[in-house]
Amino acid sequence: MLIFEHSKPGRRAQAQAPSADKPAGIPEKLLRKRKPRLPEVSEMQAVRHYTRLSQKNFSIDTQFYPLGSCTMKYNPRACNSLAMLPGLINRHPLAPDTHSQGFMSAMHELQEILKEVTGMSAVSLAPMAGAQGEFSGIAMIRAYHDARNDTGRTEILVPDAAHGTNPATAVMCGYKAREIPTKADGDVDMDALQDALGPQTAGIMLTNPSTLGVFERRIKEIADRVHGAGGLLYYDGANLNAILGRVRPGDMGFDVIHMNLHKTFSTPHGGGGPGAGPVGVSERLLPFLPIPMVGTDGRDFHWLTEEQCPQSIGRLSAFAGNAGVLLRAYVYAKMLGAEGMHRVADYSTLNANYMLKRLMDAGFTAAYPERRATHEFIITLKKEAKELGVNAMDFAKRLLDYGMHAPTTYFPLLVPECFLIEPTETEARESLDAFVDAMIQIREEAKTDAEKLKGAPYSLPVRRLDDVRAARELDLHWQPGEDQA
Amino acid sequence: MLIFEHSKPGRRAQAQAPSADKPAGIPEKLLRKRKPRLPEVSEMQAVRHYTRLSQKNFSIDTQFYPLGSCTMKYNPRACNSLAMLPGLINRHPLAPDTHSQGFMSAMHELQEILKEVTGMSAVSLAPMAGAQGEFSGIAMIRAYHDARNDTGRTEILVPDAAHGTNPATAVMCGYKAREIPTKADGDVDMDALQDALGPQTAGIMLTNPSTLGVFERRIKEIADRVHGAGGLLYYDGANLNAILGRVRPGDMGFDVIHMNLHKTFSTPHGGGGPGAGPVGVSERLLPFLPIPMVGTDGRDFHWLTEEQCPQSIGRLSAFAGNAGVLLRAYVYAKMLGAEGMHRVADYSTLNANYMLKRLMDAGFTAAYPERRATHEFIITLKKEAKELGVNAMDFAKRLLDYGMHAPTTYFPLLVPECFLIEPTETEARESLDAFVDAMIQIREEAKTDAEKLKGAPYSLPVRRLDDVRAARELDLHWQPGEDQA
Amino acid sequence: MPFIPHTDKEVRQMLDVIGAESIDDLFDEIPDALRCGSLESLGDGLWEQEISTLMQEKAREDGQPLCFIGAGAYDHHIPAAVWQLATRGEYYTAYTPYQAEASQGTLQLLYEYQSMMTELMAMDVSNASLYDGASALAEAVLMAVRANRKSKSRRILIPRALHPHYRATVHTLVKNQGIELVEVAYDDKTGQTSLDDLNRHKGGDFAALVIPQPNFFGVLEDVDVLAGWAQANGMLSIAVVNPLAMALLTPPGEWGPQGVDICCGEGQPLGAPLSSGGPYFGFMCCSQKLVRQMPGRIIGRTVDLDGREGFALTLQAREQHIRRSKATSNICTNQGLMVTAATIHMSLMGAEGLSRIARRCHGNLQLLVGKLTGLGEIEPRFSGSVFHEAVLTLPMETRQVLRTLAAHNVLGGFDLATHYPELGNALLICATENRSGNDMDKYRLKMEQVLASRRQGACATMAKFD
Amino acid sequence: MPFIPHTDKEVRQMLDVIGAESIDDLFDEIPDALRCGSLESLGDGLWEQEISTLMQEKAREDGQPLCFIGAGAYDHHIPAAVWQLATRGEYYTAYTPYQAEASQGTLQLLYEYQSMMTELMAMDVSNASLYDGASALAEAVLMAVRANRKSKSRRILIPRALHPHYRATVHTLVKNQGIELVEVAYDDKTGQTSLDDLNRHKGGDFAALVIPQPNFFGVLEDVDVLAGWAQANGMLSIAVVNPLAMALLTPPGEWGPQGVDICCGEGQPLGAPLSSGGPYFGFMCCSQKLVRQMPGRIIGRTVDLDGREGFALTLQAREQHIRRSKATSNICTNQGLMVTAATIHMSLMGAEGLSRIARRCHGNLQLLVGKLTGLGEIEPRFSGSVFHEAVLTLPMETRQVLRTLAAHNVLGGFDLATHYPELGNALLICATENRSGNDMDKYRLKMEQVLASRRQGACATMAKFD
Ligand SMILES: Cc1ncc(COP(=O)(O)O)c(C=O)c1O
Ligand SMILES: Cc1ncc(COP(=O)(O)O)c(C=O)c1O
Repeated sequence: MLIFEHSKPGRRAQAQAPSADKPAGIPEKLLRKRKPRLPEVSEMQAVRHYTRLSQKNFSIDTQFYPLGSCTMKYNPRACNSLAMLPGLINRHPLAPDTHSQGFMSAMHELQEILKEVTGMSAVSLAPMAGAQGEFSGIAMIRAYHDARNDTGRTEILVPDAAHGTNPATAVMCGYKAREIPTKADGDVDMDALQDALGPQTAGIMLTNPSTLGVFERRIKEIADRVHGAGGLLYYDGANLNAILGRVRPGDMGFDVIHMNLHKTFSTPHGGGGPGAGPVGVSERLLPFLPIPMVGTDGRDFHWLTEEQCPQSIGRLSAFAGNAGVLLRAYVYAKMLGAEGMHRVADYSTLNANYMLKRLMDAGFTAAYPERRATHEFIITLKKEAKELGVNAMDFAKRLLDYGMHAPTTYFPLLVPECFLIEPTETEARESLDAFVDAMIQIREEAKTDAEKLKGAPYSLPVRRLDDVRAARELDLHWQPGEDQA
Repeated sequence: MLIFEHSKPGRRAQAQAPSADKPAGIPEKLLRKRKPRLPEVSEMQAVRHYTRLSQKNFSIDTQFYPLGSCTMKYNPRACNSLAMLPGLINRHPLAPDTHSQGFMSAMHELQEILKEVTGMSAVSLAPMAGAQGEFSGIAMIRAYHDARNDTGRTEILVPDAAHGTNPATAVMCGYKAREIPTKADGDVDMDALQDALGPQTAGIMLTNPSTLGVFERRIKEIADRVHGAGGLLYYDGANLNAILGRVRPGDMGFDVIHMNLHKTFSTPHGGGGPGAGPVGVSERLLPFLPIPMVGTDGRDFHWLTEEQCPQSIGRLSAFAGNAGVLLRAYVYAKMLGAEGMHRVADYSTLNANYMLKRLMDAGFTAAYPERRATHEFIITLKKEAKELGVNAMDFAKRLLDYGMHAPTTYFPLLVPECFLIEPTETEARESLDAFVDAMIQIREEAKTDAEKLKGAPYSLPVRRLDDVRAARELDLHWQPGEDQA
Repeated sequence: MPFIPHTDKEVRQMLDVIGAESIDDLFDEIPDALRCGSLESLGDGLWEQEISTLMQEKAREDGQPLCFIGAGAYDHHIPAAVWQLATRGEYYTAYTPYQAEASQGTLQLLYEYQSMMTELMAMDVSNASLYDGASALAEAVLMAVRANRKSKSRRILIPRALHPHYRATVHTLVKNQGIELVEVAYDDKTGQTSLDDLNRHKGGDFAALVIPQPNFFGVLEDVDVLAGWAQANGMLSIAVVNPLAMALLTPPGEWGPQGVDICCGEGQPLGAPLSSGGPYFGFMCCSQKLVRQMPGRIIGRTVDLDGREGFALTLQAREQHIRRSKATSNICTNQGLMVTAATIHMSLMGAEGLSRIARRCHGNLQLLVGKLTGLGEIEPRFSGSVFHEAVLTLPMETRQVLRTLAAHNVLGGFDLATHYPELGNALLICATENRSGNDMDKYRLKMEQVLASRRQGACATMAKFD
Repeated sequence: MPFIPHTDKEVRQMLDVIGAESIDDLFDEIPDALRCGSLESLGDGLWEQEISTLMQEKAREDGQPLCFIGAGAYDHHIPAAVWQLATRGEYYTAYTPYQAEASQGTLQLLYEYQSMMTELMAMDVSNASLYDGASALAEAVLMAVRANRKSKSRRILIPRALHPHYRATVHTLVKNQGIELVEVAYDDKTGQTSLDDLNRHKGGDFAALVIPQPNFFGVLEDVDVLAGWAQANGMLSIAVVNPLAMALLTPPGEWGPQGVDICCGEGQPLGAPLSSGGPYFGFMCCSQKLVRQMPGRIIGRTVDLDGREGFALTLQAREQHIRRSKATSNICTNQGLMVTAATIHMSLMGAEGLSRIARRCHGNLQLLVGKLTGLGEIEPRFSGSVFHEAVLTLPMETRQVLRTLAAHNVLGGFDLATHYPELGNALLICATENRSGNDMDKYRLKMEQVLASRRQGACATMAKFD
């Protein structure tokens, strides 16, 4: 039932707005004639509706959620409450420095922490999600070439396994995205890379470990070759969780990186954001960082804007990015400290390798059986699809009936019937075992009753939804009058 | 699955306690040898466990909850957040007056508000729930008689319809509880009352409207007679919601009352408390009020304790009662104001009478068909039990399948197969209609398949539970070792 | 009309169904003479923004001082998860789980709570909460009087070293049943309950002996001896303990030759904020044989029609809603939500976490005592070993010291003058894990200034310092 | 190791299953030369109590001043229910609803959000959020360039009276695709976008005209004329509006002869706290015919295998995870939680509630302008009618005034000197419903003192006043 269907004309949540005068001084013709048909419900009706709706979600707080590439780890509750302290939550973004030292000191320290864990020379917290971090990074690469009057560079190289945001970002920055194939062992095809490199190469976008869940071993060589061709290296930080305290993008030779704080730094995913995608750069890209940033004279903190950073690629949002998300990441980082940071990579990697081994032992097919898993790994259900007639989607939907969120399916695109599985470090072994057991069980079900599997899920608020109809018979909002029907 | 079953030796929620030194200066023999086997779980495991557990509850925020006598109305969310403001939640109960004026001013104003709505001369906020309010009230009656050296009064009169706390309270105060029968029209049997009154009568406990959901019309006469016999009148305020702004206990002739703030003033029931049961008194009981109370010199506020109130029945708790609950009630009262208070009674009464009429029209039997409903009312399923073989419990359990909490069943005891139904003012008409429709539907189900009804509920986490076994084969806590089983 | 969903149209329709003209008609059974006026002194309702502003002002007014008062309510850190979970609507807005099938969340949680408390106290059974520590002790006293078949007495031995507010509360709640509280003195040197004084009652008929651990002075009692003494003298023993301390100290179930009969106390240190003294919760555990004398809700594990595990209220025949005047207590609504918080709190802390916090508090106390006695004119009052709180003797009137400290936003402790005038200038102090080294240094500094200005005979000028 | 559940025993067992000696072994594919050190500059982790203290200190440090700054971020009252619900774990810790069946909560909520936004804006369709208002405008510009088949131009007309940070953001985000922003001046008298200046571009090839309502000065644009002008000149029109204002003002879907093509803006006034500028959310609506050019998530209603209603992501072929380099945008993670809050916020407020808040803010602005101009030396800068914000001219340097006010904990408004030096001593002020009459009086008083001390040529001594 939609909230609109609880609505009755004249009903109101009256605790929430006192009467008010007619607006003075506004010409009649600018005033709205017909009220928007927003729901008219009592406060309790809204509370009940949205409480019950919430219960229809899977979430980290209720289920194992091994969605590959998304790092669905525990979101500490303290990060939420501390970022919402009255003094922080009421601070106006344009408050003067005199009334911002507390907030700015945290932001400055976060910049320093992120520099340290990534091995970069400077960090801007401005980007509001990973994709905007990517944008900033590629825009900086462009600004760098432009500043050197090196204007013939029109291509960004992107491995075929890359996340969709990578090629889309390249295009948003006015580049052509050129795909580089992957070898059977999961590493980049060096010959193809060499062929692709040239004076038209502006740079390459990589994540390491890659979205295939393996560590790109020849990263140094790739860096040398790309640099050799005059291109720069961009690091997609979505997979930083795998390497915290083990290896740093800066040390691998990357010139610019973004981080997904909603992944590695455990800020909540919120049903689709908000995130935060700070960018870090090596020395040579420093002048181009997006503004605003926080600077310090060693005692007080101040904003760095256009004035101090005339070569900056500029501003990415009306204010200073997703500050509340940054505060959550700050709290998280402070709770972890050096040792905790290190352990993130250790235990997320342990969990992934354990799951991979157990699945392989149970007869499932690893996409890269010769490789170590990193914090995530891929299995391909190609064999099951062929032999049993149930595909990765069927497995995914049936897992929901077992009370677990499905892994990422059908991404990366180059692995057929693919499950990208990321358990994260905060899951206990019991969850991992339960997942493997469910997979085995589902395969048994497929053997006896494949049709049944294709009907899954059965125990959720709805059964499998008709996506085709959703896209063909577009129904994108409630129509007034429906509640009367 | 119990939280203990998620436990693993050595696992900890490490964000929550740093290491600490061995305790110095405590003799070894006083130190604990074996650690208690509390759960050892990660923070996420606890969060997930208790989030999922919560989803197994019906609550006001998720379901219609017409539990008679309990006033399960909407609990405004602002009451919660404002009572938990850092400055309020961190105040130590023994902080000096210099650091308590904000808190005390709210408590003082709440005392004044409660005086006004009840028509009493003074109020103490000390009692921690209705039953403790009852205790205070009867103890004050006793103190009053004692102070006058009127020591032969040994009985408290209690109508047979009274809540169980009433007779239990009388006994806790050293009295004998004597039952007074109710007439067929729901009013107290005046003849029986007259017979029971005498020099042994210390007082009478009444609630008006009574737990039968009808207004005791001859209340003035009752008051006169009890007073005539030298007894005092105690008002059980559990049903105050019905009469706010319409009639006041003080005006009806009551000498002492308690209020259930978790009912009338909408503080949350919390799965069984905490509540608050302030008491109000007429002039003559004023010296006996429980301490502490808040007094004022017109400018500053101070505590009234033993010193200022030498005749007080004394202290009921270590500090000043359930202060956080009182703050919630204060916020609620301030949001309602005079008009809002009045409307509570109006609309709760409207809702009850509407439901009663619709149920009667649908052929259900009202316990007091000739009477107005107050904020609640009773139907008896005697006929259905006889004709269809399904009793009130079966209806109740089946209602759960329809997504509604059951009304209060089998109370008051004098009505057979009884449903005490209290919709409250915050429910929209749709809920009331849905309930009536469900009742009709269930009766139809009973006609076609009574056995099925006896198996209800079907859609909840468990089916009907074996209470007898629970009491016979006592299993009152988890046993270490179970998780290994 | 806040929180009321009715539209005018609906009201008319509903009145039509009822067959009434107006809402006023629905009140026609109320005699005219009794109708009241419009409650106008209550004024207009505030909308949420206004009440928010008002409450923020009140909160600000109380100034968030630096607090070294304990005395039965302790400023512990509560993990953020605790209240974010406990205030979920499904816990916050449910009631007593009368319909078990629709309340498995609360019921299972309460069963887990009972399990945790029996573990922590090393007792057989636990109930699901009473109002607070003081009233829980009153219930324990009533229970002991009912349960002690050996004794015909309605007298209880209660140490003077027990929290004075607890003694007052018990008195209020039991006196009407003719129960008498007989005070046992404390040893002026150690601060422990005096065995000499206790022995004066040897052979007397008492229903029970109350044993605090630690006692109000923070002093640790020799609980084995006291529990043994009670047993030897035909009395039940009632422990009153700080539950956090039990992560560190021998639990009541292991005191003396066979543990105490009843134990109870204040649950506040397990996840309840200070909140001006409440809501907290009282806990109570007892030995198996006393379970049917226990007041309050008890949850049992059972099975459903399909044999699946489930939880329900049990032993309800003890309770007022079944047994009415013969119930073990009149308690009905108890402190469910606080128990919800406590259960989550204990799950997050575990035994090791609670023990660490207990040790940290204890360490802080020792630090603080060291800092203050280091000033030279302040002495520990008692020689008995303490946990978490201690009594100091000051060289001047405690009230005066506290008032000056408070003017500097430091709440220096609890003045014992009212309840223990015999102790002279005595001050009860406490420093939980929430007090940092800096906090304690600030206290020390302010105290130093108080003492200095006293030496200069100029205490009144103190307010100028900073 | 916070948040890691592994016991030592489990680690050993898991390594055994893997067949590795140690966790270090699992990293053996990382070339030795690349391994990094121990991140030691990060220091030890804090436990929750310590970080709580630290954050409280930082929060306190910023002093909660009395704020009269608007300039794109507004201090509105947010009903307590909003964030108590939005932070429920099921919303807070879920991700983008890729598995629709397991995400019906979020999906239905987003569908409801889309329904509310199309109603509020009177537009055909809405997406499910973009990052913020400024970046949403950039997306709208890119969309217009893609969508305007009539125009071959990559030029956009953008008013100087639009928020300067929006203009800067759009520039950053579109310049690399060769899109040019051409500024349209404002009328120095009215503060409205200048029709004269606009008419200079008549006949020029532009993809779109951006129309703010109200504009950055709080001034109301003649939106019918502007939207009509755009249409007449073959441009798409892009509205940038304050969503709260739309409860009161004519919505973009009704501007000019047939409404705008795209509308977007900052969602913050719908339930997002100020929070130092984010997270907020950008909203975007468009006409039906442009839906396939829209960036961001879109939710559709559909049916399941049993014909039951359900909700799912739809039109994904626009998005990067399907279309990669040909996607309408690179956006992936957006601002879901803020939209959750906004949806609950709008449900609680309803159209009437939003309209009342809008009127109250507007009334407060007028009060404040009256109080300040009543001081005699302060004038409104523009003659155009305003909503909710206004520009004043001061008799002295704005920066100086603001600094002195700030020393008294009053944030007096936004200084226009940097972005609009041509306006002289101009100040943009705002007074939402959260500012009381007392607050405004305090502002007036402090301003009076600033002006007085200026007259005495003694501005420096101002800090002494109170
Ligand atoms: C590998 C990879 N790169 C980039 C992104 C984009 O990050 P965001 O969703 O924060 O824009 C993601 C996230 O989904 C990702 O998994
Ligand atoms: C009529 C009546 N009286 C008294 C009480 C006792 O109130 P409490 O549960 O707050 O102790 C109740 C509540 O259950 C009740 O309904």
